[in-house]
Amino acid sequence: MDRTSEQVTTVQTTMAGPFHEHLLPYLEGLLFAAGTEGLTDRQIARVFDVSLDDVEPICLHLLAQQKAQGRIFEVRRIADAWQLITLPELFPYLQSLALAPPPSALSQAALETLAIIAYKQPITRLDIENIRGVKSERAIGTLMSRGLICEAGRAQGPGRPFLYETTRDVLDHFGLASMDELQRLFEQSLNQE
Amino acid sequence: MDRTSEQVTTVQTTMAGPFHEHLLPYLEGLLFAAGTEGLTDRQIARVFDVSLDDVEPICLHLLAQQKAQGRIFEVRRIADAWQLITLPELFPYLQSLALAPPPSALSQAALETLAIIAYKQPITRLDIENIRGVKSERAIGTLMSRGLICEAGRAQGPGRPFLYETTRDVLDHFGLASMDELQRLFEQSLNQE
Amino acid sequence: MSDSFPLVYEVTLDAFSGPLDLLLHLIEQEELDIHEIAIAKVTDQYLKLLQDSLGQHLDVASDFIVMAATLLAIKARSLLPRSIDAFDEHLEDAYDEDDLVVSATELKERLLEYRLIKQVTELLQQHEGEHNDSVGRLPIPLTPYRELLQVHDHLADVDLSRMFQALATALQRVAIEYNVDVVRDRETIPQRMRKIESQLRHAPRTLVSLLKSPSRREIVTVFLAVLELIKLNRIICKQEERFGDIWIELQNK
Repeated sequence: MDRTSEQVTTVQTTMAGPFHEHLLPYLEGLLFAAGTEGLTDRQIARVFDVSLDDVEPICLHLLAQQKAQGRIFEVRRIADAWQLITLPELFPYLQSLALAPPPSALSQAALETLAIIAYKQPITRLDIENIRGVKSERAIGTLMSRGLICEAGRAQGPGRPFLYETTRDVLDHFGLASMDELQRLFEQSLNQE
Repeated sequence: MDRTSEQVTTVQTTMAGPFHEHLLPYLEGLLFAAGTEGLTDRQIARVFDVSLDDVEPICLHLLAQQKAQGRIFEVRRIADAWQLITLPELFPYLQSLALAPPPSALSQAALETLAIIAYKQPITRLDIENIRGVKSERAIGTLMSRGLICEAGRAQGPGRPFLYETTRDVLDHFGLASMDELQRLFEQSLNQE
Repeated sequence: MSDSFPLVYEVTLDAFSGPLDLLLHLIEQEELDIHEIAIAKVTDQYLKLLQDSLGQHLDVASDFIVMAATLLAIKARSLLPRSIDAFDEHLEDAYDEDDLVVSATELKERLLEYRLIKQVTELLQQHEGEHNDSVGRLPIPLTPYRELLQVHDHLADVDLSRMFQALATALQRVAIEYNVDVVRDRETIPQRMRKIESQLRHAPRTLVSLLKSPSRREIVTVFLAVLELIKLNRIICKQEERFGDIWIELQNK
C-alpha cells in the first residue's frame, strides 16, 4: 500500500488545523453509516458544531489520513454530499465476490421484507419497519446486495429517505410483466383469505 | 483516540503471519462493500485464495490494525458472517443525525422466554411456562412475530402441542457470533455457581 | 435480618416476571443459599407481599397464588413428623395430578434452573443493548459487477464466426454511406490495433469513440482490430448496463 503520493502532502497543507484531528474517526464513522446517502456540509457542521467553512478542510484532512493509512475507501464529495467510496483497485475483488455464489438461501426476514416491498413499492425503510415491527436494515441489505431490490428515488418529508422497489429481475423470475401485475396478484392473494 | 489496549497486542501475537498484511485493505474494502450482509469464512477464503483456517486470524489481524489506527468501526463476527459495525462511542452522533435505527429492545418476559427456548429447544409452551412459573403466550407471540423463534414440529402426547426453537435471527438481534456463542452464555452462567 | 422487612414492602409484583423471580429475590435478599434454604423461611415474606399486592393485581396474581399454595404445602409437610413419610408420598400423589404442589427438593431444582435462565437473560440484555448501539452499513449492490461477468455467460455459445455473421447482417440492414476516403485509407488491421492501443494508453474509451467516421470499412477495421486485441488479452471490454456504452481499456499486465 503506497498511496502516500505528493498529492496527499499538498492536500495536507490546505487542511484544517490539528485541533480537528480528534473528530476524524467520528466523521469517518458517520460517513460509513450514512452509506450512499452521504452527509451534507450542513449535517457535518451541525453534528460537530463547527462552521460550514470548516467542513471541507476537515473532510480533506480525513482524506489525507485515509491515504496515508492506505485505506481502500475514501471520502469524496459527490453532488452535494460527502460519502465514502471504494477505490478502483478493489474492483477485481468485488468482481470475484460477485461471482461467488451467495452464502445462503434468503432468510425468512429477507423474504418477508421482499414481499412487503413488492406489495407496497416504492416504500421507505421506516414504512417497512413499521409494517414488520422490527429493524429491517439487514434484510434490506441482503436484498440489495443480491440485486432483488433497488433504490427508487427519495420520499418527500424529513430526511428525504430512500424509496425501495423490486428489480426487473424479480419480475422476470416470477414471469411477470409489470409491478402492477405483481401488486394485483398480491391483492388477490390477500383477498382470498 | 487511544484504543491501542493490551488486548490488541495479545490479538496480534495470535494473528496470521505478515505475509497476509497486504490483503488487509482489500479485506476491509470488501467488508465495507458487503455491509450488513457480511462475508462468510468461505467467501473470504475464496476471494483471497487462502485456506478456511486462515480467515479468522486474518480478520483478527485487521481488527488489531483498526484498533491501532483508532477506527470507530471494526470487524466483528455476527451470525457467522464478518462485518464492519460502529462502536458504541459513535452512537450519540448517529442519533443526532437520525442515522441510528429505532431501539428494538425486548421485554424482560420475552427475553426470559427466549433464554429458556435457547436452553431447552425444542420445547413446548407448557414446559416454558413450567420453568418460568407464569403464562408465556404473549411472550411467545412477540418472539414469533419478530422471527426470533419458530415452530419446530409438534411434541408427542396429548394435544400434540407445538415445539419451539430459536432462529438464526437471534444472532443478529444480539450481535452474537454463532450458535456456539449463544450456548457459551449458558456455560458461563453455570460456571459462575 | 427481620429489619429488612420495610424494604420488602416497597416491592410490587410488577417488578417480577413471575413467582419464581419473586422467590429468588426474597432468597437473595436474605443472602440464603438455594441449596440450603428452608423454604418455610421465605414463605411468610412471600405471603405477606402477595397479600399486599392482591388488591391491585388480581389479573396477574394467579400464578403467584399457585406458588403460595406450593409454599404452604411444603411448609406444612416440613412440620409433619418424619415417621409419616408414607402419608407425605400419598399427599404428593394427590397433588401431582393438577401440578399444584411440588416437593421442596423439586422447588429448589426449579429455582436453580430459573436462576440460570435469569443470569443468561441478563447477559442477553447486555448484548442487546450494546448491539443496539451499533450500526452497519447497507451493502453495495454487487449486481453491476455480476452483470459484467454475465457477459461471459451470455456469450458462452457465441463464437467469432457468428459475430462476423451478425455484423454482416447488421451492415446489410443499416444503410451506411460508402465513404470514398476509405479507398485512400488502406489501413491494415495490425496498424489499427497499434493505434487503438495508443489511444487507450491514457484512459479507457468507448467503442464508438474509436471510430473516426461511420464508414463501412472503418467499422469493420475497428471491429476486427478490437476482436483481435481481445483475443490477445491486450484489452478488456466492459458494459456497465445493458445497451449501455461499451468501454474499452488496456489489460494491465
